[in-house]
Amino acid sequence: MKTDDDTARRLYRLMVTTRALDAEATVMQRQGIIPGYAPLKGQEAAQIGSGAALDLARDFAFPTYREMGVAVAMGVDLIGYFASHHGSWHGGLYDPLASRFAPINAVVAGSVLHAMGWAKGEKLSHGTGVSLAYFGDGASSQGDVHEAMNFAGVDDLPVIFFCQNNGWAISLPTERQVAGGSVAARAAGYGLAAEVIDGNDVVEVFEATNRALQRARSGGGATVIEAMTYRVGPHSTSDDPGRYRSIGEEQSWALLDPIDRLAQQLRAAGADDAFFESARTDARETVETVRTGLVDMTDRPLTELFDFVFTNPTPRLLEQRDAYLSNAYLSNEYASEATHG
Amino acid sequence: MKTDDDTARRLYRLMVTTRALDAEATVMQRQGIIPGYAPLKGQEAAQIGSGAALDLARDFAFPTYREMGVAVAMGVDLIGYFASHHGSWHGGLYDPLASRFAPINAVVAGSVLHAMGWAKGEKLSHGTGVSLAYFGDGASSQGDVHEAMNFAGVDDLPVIFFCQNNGWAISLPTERQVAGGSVAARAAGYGLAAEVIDGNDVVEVFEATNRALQRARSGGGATVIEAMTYRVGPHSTSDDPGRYRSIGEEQSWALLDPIDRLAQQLRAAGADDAFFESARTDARETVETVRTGLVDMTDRPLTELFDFVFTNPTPRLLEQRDAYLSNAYLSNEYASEATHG
Amino acid sequence: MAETLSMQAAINTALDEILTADDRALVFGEDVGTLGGVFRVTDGLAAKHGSDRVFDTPLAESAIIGMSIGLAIHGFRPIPEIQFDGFAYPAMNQLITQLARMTYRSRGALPMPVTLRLPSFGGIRAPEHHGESLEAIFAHVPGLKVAVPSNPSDAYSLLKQCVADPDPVIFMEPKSRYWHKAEFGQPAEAAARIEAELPIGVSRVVRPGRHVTLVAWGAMVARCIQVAELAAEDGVDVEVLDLRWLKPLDVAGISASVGHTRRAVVVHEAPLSAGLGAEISALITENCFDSLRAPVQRVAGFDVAYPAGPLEDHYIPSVDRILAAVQRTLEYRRG
Amino acid sequence: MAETLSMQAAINTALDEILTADDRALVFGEDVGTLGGVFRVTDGLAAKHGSDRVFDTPLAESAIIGMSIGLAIHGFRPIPEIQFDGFAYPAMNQLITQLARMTYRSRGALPMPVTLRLPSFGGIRAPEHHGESLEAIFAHVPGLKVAVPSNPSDAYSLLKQCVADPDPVIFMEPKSRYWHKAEFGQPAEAAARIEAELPIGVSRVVRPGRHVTLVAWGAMVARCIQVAELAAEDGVDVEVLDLRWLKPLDVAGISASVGHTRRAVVVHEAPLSAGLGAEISALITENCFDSLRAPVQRVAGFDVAYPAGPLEDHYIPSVDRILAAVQRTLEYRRG
Ligand SMILES: Cc1ncc(C[n+]2csc(CCOP(=O)(O)OP(=O)(O)O)c2C)c(N)n1
Ligand SMILES: Cc1ncc(C[n+]2csc(CCOP(=O)(O)OP(=O)(O)O)c2C)c(N)n1
Ligand SMILES: [Mg+2]
Ligand SMILES: [Mg+2]
Repeated sequence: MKTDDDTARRLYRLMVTTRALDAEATVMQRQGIIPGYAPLKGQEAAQIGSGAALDLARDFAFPTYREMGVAVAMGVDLIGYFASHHGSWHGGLYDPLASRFAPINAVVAGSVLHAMGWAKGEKLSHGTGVSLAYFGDGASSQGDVHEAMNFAGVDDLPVIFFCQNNGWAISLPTERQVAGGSVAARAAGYGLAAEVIDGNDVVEVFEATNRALQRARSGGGATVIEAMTYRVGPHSTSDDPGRYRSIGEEQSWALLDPIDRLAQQLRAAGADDAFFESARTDARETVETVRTGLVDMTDRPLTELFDFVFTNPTPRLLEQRDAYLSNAYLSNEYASEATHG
Repeated sequence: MKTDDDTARRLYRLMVTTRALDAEATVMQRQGIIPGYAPLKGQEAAQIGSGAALDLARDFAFPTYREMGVAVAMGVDLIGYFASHHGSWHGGLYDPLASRFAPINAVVAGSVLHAMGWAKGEKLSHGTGVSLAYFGDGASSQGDVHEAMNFAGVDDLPVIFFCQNNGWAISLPTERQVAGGSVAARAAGYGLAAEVIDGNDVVEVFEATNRALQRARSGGGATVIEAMTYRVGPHSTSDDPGRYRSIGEEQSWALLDPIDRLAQQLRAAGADDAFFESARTDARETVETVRTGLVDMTDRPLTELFDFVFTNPTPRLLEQRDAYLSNAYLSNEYASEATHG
Repeated sequence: MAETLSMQAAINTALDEILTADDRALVFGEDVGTLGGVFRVTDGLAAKHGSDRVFDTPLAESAIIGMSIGLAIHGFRPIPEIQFDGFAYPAMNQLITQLARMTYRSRGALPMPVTLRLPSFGGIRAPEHHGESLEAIFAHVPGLKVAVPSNPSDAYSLLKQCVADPDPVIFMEPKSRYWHKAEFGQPAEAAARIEAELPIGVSRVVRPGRHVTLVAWGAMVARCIQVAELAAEDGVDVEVLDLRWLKPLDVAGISASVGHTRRAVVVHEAPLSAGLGAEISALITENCFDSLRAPVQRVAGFDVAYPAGPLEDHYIPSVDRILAAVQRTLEYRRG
Repeated sequence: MAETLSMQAAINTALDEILTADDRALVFGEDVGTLGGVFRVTDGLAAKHGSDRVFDTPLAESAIIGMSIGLAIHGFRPIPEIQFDGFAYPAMNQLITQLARMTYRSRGALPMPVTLRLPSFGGIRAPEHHGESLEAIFAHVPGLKVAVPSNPSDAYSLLKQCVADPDPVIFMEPKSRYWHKAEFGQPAEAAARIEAELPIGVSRVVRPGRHVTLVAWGAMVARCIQVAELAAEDGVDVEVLDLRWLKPLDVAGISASVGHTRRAVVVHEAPLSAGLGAEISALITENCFDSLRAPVQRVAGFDVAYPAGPLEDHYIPSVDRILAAVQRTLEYRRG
């Protein structure tokens, strides 16, 4: 691999942490600590390889609702990230500007245009930053993705359209979703560069992302990367994949597990037990921190129901807020929180 | 040419009629007979070649607002067609079902999905009909076009995506509109067949459309045809192309005039003055009929403001209608029309 | 005789019967086929009626509605689903400029018997965009009709009426009520009864009362009944009107009710400003000005983005907020 | 001192000054660059400020708004145009689920100082979809503000306020008034005057009166003044309120006016049902119940698709229909 050993080890650690957090999230859902979650198991390489390639000093990522691994790779505050699944705040409680990681977005394909717009801003500012839009095979059917690619092509914008083709959009398999069979094949129609990569090979993902970043930074415009991967778990904790796909299919992908694969390579390159043990330990620590953070997480103060609708709120909204907060039928707890919060 | 001589003559006559009507429409606009019009001069071959290839017993066309030539080719009631430009009725006064020609649609790309849906219906009905969606280079930027192509590709639907690339979308030239430079090049990304054709060669358009029809009828799915042509006139009677393009460009396209080109071929193949004279005479007759129809066209009766909103109207709408029609401040003329109409 | 059934099952039954009775009817959308829908509302229909009649589409709401229009032009009777309220927005152009206007544009030549099933409203602690109330937008659009059931029997019969109607209807399913079971007559009986008694656009007094009318739809109907029961303990006799149709609105039914109670409170989940409560309030004032003893009160969602779980109960009109509004109308004295 | 200017020129002047004063401001949309817009509102701006500041986009409204959001995240102050009211629908998803919510979703970290210029309303005998009134939809969406000028001076100053505001605003330009000239102070003076006197959300009494309040916006303001002049001949003294802002609504201003006239008629072009007139009627009743001498009347477009030219004058509230409504409020007697 061209990627140096240190980097590979870093990617490995990030993947292990992501896998552990992902598993824990499902546990927390079962335990009632968080109401729902969209597992990414199997997609760690696609997310870590791309997210870790970004330069936090100048790039910007636009996630969907399944990019926890990217958040890990980019060093996003993870308790803040999980706050969204915790139901505390749609979009999460981390700072999207400081993190260079836009708020979690549940509208499929909704944020792809934002990445394009950010790239337009970067180009107008003569910067060398790049935006990276995450989207799924299902999202590729939305008109917004097409419009974003076309705008990016017309203006040679520094944006990476990063499709995690994980085989499924809830119950619809890719072959019923993506006419022609490949999202990356769409790129040529817009004059964009494209790569179809093994999304379960984190080094390949990392290097492809770096190539695309390089292209964009040097004025070469946008790239579509289609990372072929697989959503090993259910669409979300309320989904039942048994209704639409076979155990056999799921098991065949288990053989391609991105973490096992890199582990073998690292071992061959000399990583010892201590390294693997320390990766596991670190992961366990992160999991504990996040878990504790979520268990301790309190509901947002009631004022926040009203606080962020506008930067300059309307009088009517302030009236609604004041009337509600001063209402006798609110528990004292809330009322005092509202006053003090 | 493979197309037989009779067909070529038929296409020629249709083009001449279209050209004459188109010119007259601008005259009528200047004379205040119709408030506005979108000229198609220069695009006669693209419109006639495609429209004339359709089988009115089983196919269905979905026009935009500039397909007067297609209406001519398909034998649509032309006074009814022009009623839309006359301002009598958005969508026209012809019967869209009997004409196999959907109502005129002013939302750019809006009807492309309808053609796809109609094709889905045809496939579910095990028919051999084909739908043909007209759209422009500008429309190709809309997400709806992408969604339609993707759906058509996933289901192998019998639909033709017929793009008249006329170089301009109002003031935006194709190179600033279509990333990658070609709408047809998008087809591969959806696994669709595609042809880029000389849209000013009516025989080529006719034959390409026939090939695509054949493909669709025999289960081969959708085709994207990109007919390269040029909008010789303004975008509409209220547009001023001098603000965004040069006379030189306009003149260079005049040399590629589709009617002149076919005329030369027909002459070479033996057509005599009498033929050309009779084409002109027929065109003049059609123009006269349409002109007279439009001059005589009265406004729609006032009841029609309310009549077609629903098939089963709501009580409130009927109340609004009755209250308004019975109102003293309506002129007697209207009131009586409303009662009798 | 009367078994109980959930609304989810009642809608499933209606769809099954519609597909059996009319071979032009089609059910489609995201995940409605093999999976049977994320709420299992279409469970079993693809297996029974085949994938030509009940099918999954790619993930594109604009295309789902645009395809419905093309299918209707071809003569089909499409019953598309959009998976959640918040994902109807990408389809707005096709819904408003196309579906709602094709009948008008074609002067009746192309009727649009399309029923869009839209799981709607909040109350299930869902992620962003999964708890929205779009009725004010739909009701404002000429050419669209809007129906909202509050219970399984109505869900069954309203859906059948919507599909039978030649006009496009948005059928908003209150997802927080999907799993609530209620009495449900034999389908055939229910259908016959409802069709005889309640034509399109007619509301139902679900609890008669003398002192104040609560106007509601969807999940708010059950909440208003709760309010009525609590108010009854204080001797306040609340009438609850289940609108069932938001377009056409039952102006006569609303006016009749408020005409005798002389006080009204409208309750809805959507944000207050320019919500449908405004229309109903305006209508009541226009029609019952003389009898009204207090200004019509509105209890609605606040003018904020639909919030995450823990704040949801503060957003949706609570029993307390509705009771307080009832109280305000009763205590109102011209000053 | 006071020259006259058309609204089209006033908006052009405001944009020019905004682009000069703030290098983060960008003007873009379909045909706004080289052509200067189909109404020439952006005429000359690309030539003067360069194609990095004023540029044409491909033909995709969803992308225009989505791009604005990305630009705002980057720190720009986007002033996109959508060419006509009826073509805002393809952008609804980006407007409602994204632009309107990004501030909320990001807890204020990503303010959205986006002003969408939207040539709006009817009255110009245009083709289908070129004469629509979407204010009720926008006003219902938490996170959006809505402004509508009725004259050149207001167009100038309102637009500047909108662009300066950190929140997304839909700036609806009444296209039938683009070419109407009116008095226009020196820009600088006008700006100073307006900013001092009329903050965001404040309406203006454009004609004081004692007997009935007409509430209007956009092109309907001029029509209401006509009505007032005609009514004056019969001794009826009509007050005309130009709302200017549809969100925030000037509840205090409306209530004050109706509080003293005790009668109100709301006038708008959009269809009646669930139109913004309903909200205003409801608000008036809620705030002025005791003083009201007649139910608030609404004069609006009918509940029909916006019609073709010759029927347009029947659709848009006419002087006669407004006068009749004024008459109804004056003649109203409790029965
Ligand atoms: C516009 C929109 N439509 C529908 C949904 C409901 N939905 C959530 S996830 C999903 C499938 C997405 O599939 P894909 O893009 O492949 O991403 P993945 O879930 O596989 O990561 C659907 C249909 C949505 N969130 N947004
Ligand atoms: C959705 C939408 N956006 C904007 C417009 C305004 N508009 C009318 S025609 C046009 C240009 C269309 O260009 P193209 O698709 O190339 O067709 P042409 O006019 O060249 O035939 C525009 C922007 C519209 N009608 N519909
Ligand atoms: Mg997927
Ligand atoms: Mg064009």
